[in-house]
Amino acid sequence: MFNKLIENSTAKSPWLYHMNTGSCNGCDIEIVAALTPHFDAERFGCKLAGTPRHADIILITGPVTEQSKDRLIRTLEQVPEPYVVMAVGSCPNSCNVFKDSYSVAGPLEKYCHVDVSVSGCACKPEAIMLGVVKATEILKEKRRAMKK
Amino acid sequence: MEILIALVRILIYPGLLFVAVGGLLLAGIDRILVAKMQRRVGPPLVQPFYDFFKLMGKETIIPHHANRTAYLAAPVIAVVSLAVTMLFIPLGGFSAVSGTADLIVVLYLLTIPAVCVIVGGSASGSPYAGVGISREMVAMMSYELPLVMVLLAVAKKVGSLSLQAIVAYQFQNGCMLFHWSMIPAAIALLLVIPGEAGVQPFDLAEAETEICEGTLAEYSGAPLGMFELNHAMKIFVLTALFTALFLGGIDTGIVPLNVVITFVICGVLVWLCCSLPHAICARLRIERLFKFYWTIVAGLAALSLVLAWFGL
Amino acid sequence: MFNGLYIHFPVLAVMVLFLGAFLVVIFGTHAKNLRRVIAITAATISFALIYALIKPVMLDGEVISYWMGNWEPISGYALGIGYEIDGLNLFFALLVEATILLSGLYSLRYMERDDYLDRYYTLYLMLSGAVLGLVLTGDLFNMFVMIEIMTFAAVALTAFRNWTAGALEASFKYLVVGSAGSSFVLAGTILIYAQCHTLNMAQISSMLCGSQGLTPTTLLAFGLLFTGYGVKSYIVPFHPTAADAYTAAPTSVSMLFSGMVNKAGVYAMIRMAYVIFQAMGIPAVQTLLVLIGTVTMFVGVTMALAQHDFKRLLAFHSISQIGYVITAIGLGTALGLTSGLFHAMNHTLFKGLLFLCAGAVLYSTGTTSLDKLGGLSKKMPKTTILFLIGAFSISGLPPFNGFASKWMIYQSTYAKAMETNNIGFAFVTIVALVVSVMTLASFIKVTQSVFFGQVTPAAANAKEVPFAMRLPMWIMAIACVLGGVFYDKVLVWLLNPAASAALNVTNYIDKMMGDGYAATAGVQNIEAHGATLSFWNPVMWLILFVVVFFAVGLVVVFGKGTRGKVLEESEGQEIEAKYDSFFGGEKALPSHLGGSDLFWGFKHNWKGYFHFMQRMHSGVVNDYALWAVVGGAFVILYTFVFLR
Amino acid sequence: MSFSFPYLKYALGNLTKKTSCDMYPLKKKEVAPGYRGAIAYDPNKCVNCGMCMKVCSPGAITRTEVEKDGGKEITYRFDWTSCTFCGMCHDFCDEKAITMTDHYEMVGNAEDLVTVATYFKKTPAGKLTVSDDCVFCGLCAKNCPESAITVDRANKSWTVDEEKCVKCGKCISKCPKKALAFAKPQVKCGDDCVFCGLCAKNCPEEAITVDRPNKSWSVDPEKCVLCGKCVSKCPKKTLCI
Amino acid sequence: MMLANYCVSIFLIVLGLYAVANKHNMIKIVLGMGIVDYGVNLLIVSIGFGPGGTAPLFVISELMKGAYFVDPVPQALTLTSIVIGACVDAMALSLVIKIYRKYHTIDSTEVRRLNG
Repeated sequence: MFNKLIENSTAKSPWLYHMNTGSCNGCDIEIVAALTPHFDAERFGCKLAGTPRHADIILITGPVTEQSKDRLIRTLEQVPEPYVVMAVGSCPNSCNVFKDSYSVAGPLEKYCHVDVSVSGCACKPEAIMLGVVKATEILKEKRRAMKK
Repeated sequence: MEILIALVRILIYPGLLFVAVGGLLLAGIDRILVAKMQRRVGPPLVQPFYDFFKLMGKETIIPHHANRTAYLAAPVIAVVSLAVTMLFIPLGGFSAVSGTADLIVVLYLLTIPAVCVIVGGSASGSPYAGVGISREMVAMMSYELPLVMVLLAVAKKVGSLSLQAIVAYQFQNGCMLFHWSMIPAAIALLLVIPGEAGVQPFDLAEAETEICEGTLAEYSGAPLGMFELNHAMKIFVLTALFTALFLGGIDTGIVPLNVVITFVICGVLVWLCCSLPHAICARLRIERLFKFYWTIVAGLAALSLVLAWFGL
Repeated sequence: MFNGLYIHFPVLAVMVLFLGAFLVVIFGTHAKNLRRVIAITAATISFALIYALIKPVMLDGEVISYWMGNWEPISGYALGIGYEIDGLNLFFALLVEATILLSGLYSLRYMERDDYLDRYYTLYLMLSGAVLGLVLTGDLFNMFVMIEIMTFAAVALTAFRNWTAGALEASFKYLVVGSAGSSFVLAGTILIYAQCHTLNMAQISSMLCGSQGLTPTTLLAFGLLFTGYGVKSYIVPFHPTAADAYTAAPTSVSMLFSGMVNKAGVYAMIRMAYVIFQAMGIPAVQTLLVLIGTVTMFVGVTMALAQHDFKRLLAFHSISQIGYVITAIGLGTALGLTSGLFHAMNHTLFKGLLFLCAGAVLYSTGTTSLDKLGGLSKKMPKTTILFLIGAFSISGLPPFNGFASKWMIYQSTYAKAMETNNIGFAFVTIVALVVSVMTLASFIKVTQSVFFGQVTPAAANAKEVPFAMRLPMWIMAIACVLGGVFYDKVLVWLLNPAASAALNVTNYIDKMMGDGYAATAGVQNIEAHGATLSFWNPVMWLILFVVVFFAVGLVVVFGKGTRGKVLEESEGQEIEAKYDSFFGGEKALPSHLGGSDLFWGFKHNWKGYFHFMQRMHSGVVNDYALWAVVGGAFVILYTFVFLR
Repeated sequence: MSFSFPYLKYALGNLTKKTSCDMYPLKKKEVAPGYRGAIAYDPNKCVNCGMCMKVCSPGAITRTEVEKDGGKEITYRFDWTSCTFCGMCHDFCDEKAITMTDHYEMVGNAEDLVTVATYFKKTPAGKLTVSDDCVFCGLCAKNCPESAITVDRANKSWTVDEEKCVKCGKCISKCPKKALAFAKPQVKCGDDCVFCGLCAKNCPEEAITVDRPNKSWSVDPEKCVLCGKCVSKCPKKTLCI
Repeated sequence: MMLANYCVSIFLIVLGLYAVANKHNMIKIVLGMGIVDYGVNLLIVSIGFGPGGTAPLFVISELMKGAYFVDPVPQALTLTSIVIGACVDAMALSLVIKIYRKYHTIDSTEVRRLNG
């Protein structure tokens, strides 16, 4: 019974941690736009958390540049267990126009398992919100799996 | 038998469960009101419950630099001490425990959660927590002065330092808020409550943008859930204290009805002193916060103290 | 017990200590263990003698009057030196004895790295004998002699580690201001002798408080004595030397200073104000004491906030806590006096504990600078717990004893404010509460910079201190907790007898000079309404502890499952990224935040005040002497203007 | 101590107003006209000219060709997760095979955020030619639906009638000796060419070179992919495959 | 009666305190402390004086009714006070020597490592 309650509330209160691995800030402002009154992600209980320790969903924007590669890996390790990685925008999914640049260390796939990817070069806030909703289901599964 | 009653009092009615549920509900109301004031839809009313149970389910990572016992014990002691504070505050004219000078006991019991947050943050050993601690402590130093002045002003007006006597006084000659000399004190206490509860314009200790959640930077899972509960309970306890001090005179004979009325008043107060500043103002710098409390709010409180002193 | 032999115990207790000092000089120069055995047995014997007196004096309310060499007063005129032990004396004697024994136990292991230990133990026993003599004596000049011996031993002990920075300088300043104070005391005593031609306190008080009231010479004597005892209890104008002395002395000695030496000053102040001059009835004296107490409180704490050294911070806290005691005593009401005595007792306990923690930190890391230390809780967990108990009780958090006494102090100051309808006392309560928060702030500063946070190089190879040093700390910590939870028992057993003894002057005189003596001299007690105290039942605290342990147990048990595990001591290897503290994604650099960069907001707003205070404590001996002389002049002027 | 309450009026006013949030998942939100959303690709229109691939800056469009008998199976893969939705491919596609829909909910795991379409493109057959190991069995003539092939077994002659032949490719499959094949078609220029050079400009592979002064027109067979762009662009309509 | 004594002793005390408070040379400070002590000793002795009293030395047989002695108690007190004054000066000077060896100066404005 208690686990059922925790699973439901895990889905209902996803805390977002936004990580910028070299993005052009297009998707970053879209993420923050999702929290503004017009789109209001807080309806789903979303809250922008300050540290990876508080995070449930990690929003990663930007092609993983060489410099931010090991910081990305270190931060992802510091997130407590049931967490979901969400690649926002085309850059993390496939390094977009920066594909073979000398300073880009390849798509996010290489460094962690991406659960949800939202594409769009500067994806729409609605797409991000839909991604978060999809992520919450995945969170629920992960939480159930964790309990077994 | 007396121990059993006392145990029930601590754990159920005015104690842990009541304050926790009430606090989380008030926090929910607060978040909805802030959203409404920004023309947003805002989370459902029970969102704080979801947050709390989600955090209970998450894994607790105890960092290497942390001191394990202090790290785990701090949140629990904070929550328990808030539960005990609620015993002293007369809800609807009846308080579980009452003795002489329990205004001062309440004042000091309210510092324990702040100290627990500080010790917890310092025990987690992160540099962000260090900055959070120094801000939390300066904030505490700043809002303590006006809070003390308000309590002494009310005590002077009533003639004794015990909350029970204050409520009895208000039964006879009307709520304290309607005595015009007490209005500055009421305003001062309304401005102190967000500072003490750590609500947006004054939440320098847990500023998520500047110092990554300050003192709670290294907390995750169950202890963090306890601290969220602590934050919610503190809002409830403070607003209940305000109602006891300034609106104690409302009495409808039936105690449960009184408690409901008190809760409604607390809801209105939460809107007035927690959601309104949150929706309007940006976060203060630490020395501006200190100057704000020691000049404007302390001035208001001193005004009503002096008025009370000349018997008005 | 021993049907009446106990009247000899007070003198025996003092003599045993001095005898111990003497024996240590003879036998102790080379025999390392013999020296320790003598010191500790002397301390325990005098401890046992004094604690045996609790039953007759405290519980049965009996007053021991003991004339040296059987020089009974002839026809109502005291000739010999008399020892008079009533509730007040014994209360302070108990504090003194406890500090002596615990400091002795602590110094066994703490001082083992120093040399010339035979001189240390001689001075230690001399100091304790002098303070005990001062507290127990009933004769004014004997009190002066004991003050002198105390100052001597204190100066020598401050300069004991003359290779540390500032030890010599601190002892010289201590000696200069101390001897100025003693001269004031001597002049005051002599003026009283000129007026009453006797040195026995009981007879003096019967003459002074009788019908003829205070003459100009006794007024001047009151001013001089007040200044002299003020210097000894380190209130505001005379406090900088104390700060230097506590910092430079070895910790087991600075524990003696802060637990015993300034308490002796406070005892002398109480004895003089309440019993000899019975001046507490005069509102002018009350305002003087409360004024000085409040200023001491505030100056002590604000200076402590600005410190960079652990022991100097504790020194300034001792000064500020003495300010609390003086304010409470200065109120003149029974509740005020009771809360003042209670705070004095608690201060001895938690301040002793904190100084011993500072000593433990010095013993294992070699430095007490707040900027260098960090993360000691991982290396010295037990000392951290002890320190936290001490820090929480000094800042007055409820379950501890600091809260009980501060709670009573606020009650008494506010009751006084409401009774005399004078807003000044309300202001005193406000200052007291704000000072209490600042005390908490400075101890949070110490907790963060020394114990929690990341391990800094200075604290890298610190080890836990031996058990012999931790035993006295544990005793004090347990006393702190018990004093807080069962404070109503402490109130009934120790405090009420002491307070009523101080207020009941006629009984003091009759017991010493024979019955009916006070009546003939026309001495009445100050009417002191009883302590209207209803304690809030400790049952609530028992339940609270049950709930806390239940809750903590729940978290630990519930937490065991998927909760994170803590790395064992990974000396030097790479900390696993998951358990490294979040540093914005970087590898966490050693970035221990502590020492003086805390509380920037507060210090920024009070820049002017802090710079002024920095200049005032200039460290030059002349300034401190000037402060002492100006303080004395102010007090004498005040007595002549207001006490007419 | 300048401490003002900037938005007090708005905050109190907002309490009464309706929320400005447009409840996205519950109410679908229609997008502005001409919104460059996900890419839709109509394979039948595509002539496999490859312009879109050249023009796509992130290289989101990939083409895979599988040789099949009688033609190539060409699949175009538009990877949304790599596309910047700039719309260049749409502009450069003459046949308008690529259109930008207004679908913006491109959420899910990376594999299915893609538009993939394949079509089979017969190789446009050139003239039917016979190799020398033909045994003049006459099978091809029998199977030709349009009977465009005449085989004379006696004097070993094999001719095809250009107009009738529909290049269905049945004869090739029937020939036992596999002697028949379509010759690689050529772009041929008619005689009323005015050497304007438009065909050269539009050729995606730059296979055509036009030399205006000495009036010469030539095509490079290897480069030419028979996309037919030059034919459609020629003002005089003199080009044919 | 003994007005001259009291004025001189008050003067000595004030002079001593002036020396302690203003002189920067440490030895002068120690001298100042000595002067304060002598002032107080003079005060003690002059209190015990009674006009026309004889020294308080007598044999029981000579004790007649009218004999009037000077008060012996202050003289005893003066003895201890002188002893204490001497010890204070001795210790202070030894400290000054030690300070000179360590700080290489006896100017009190330089000997101020513990301040603030």
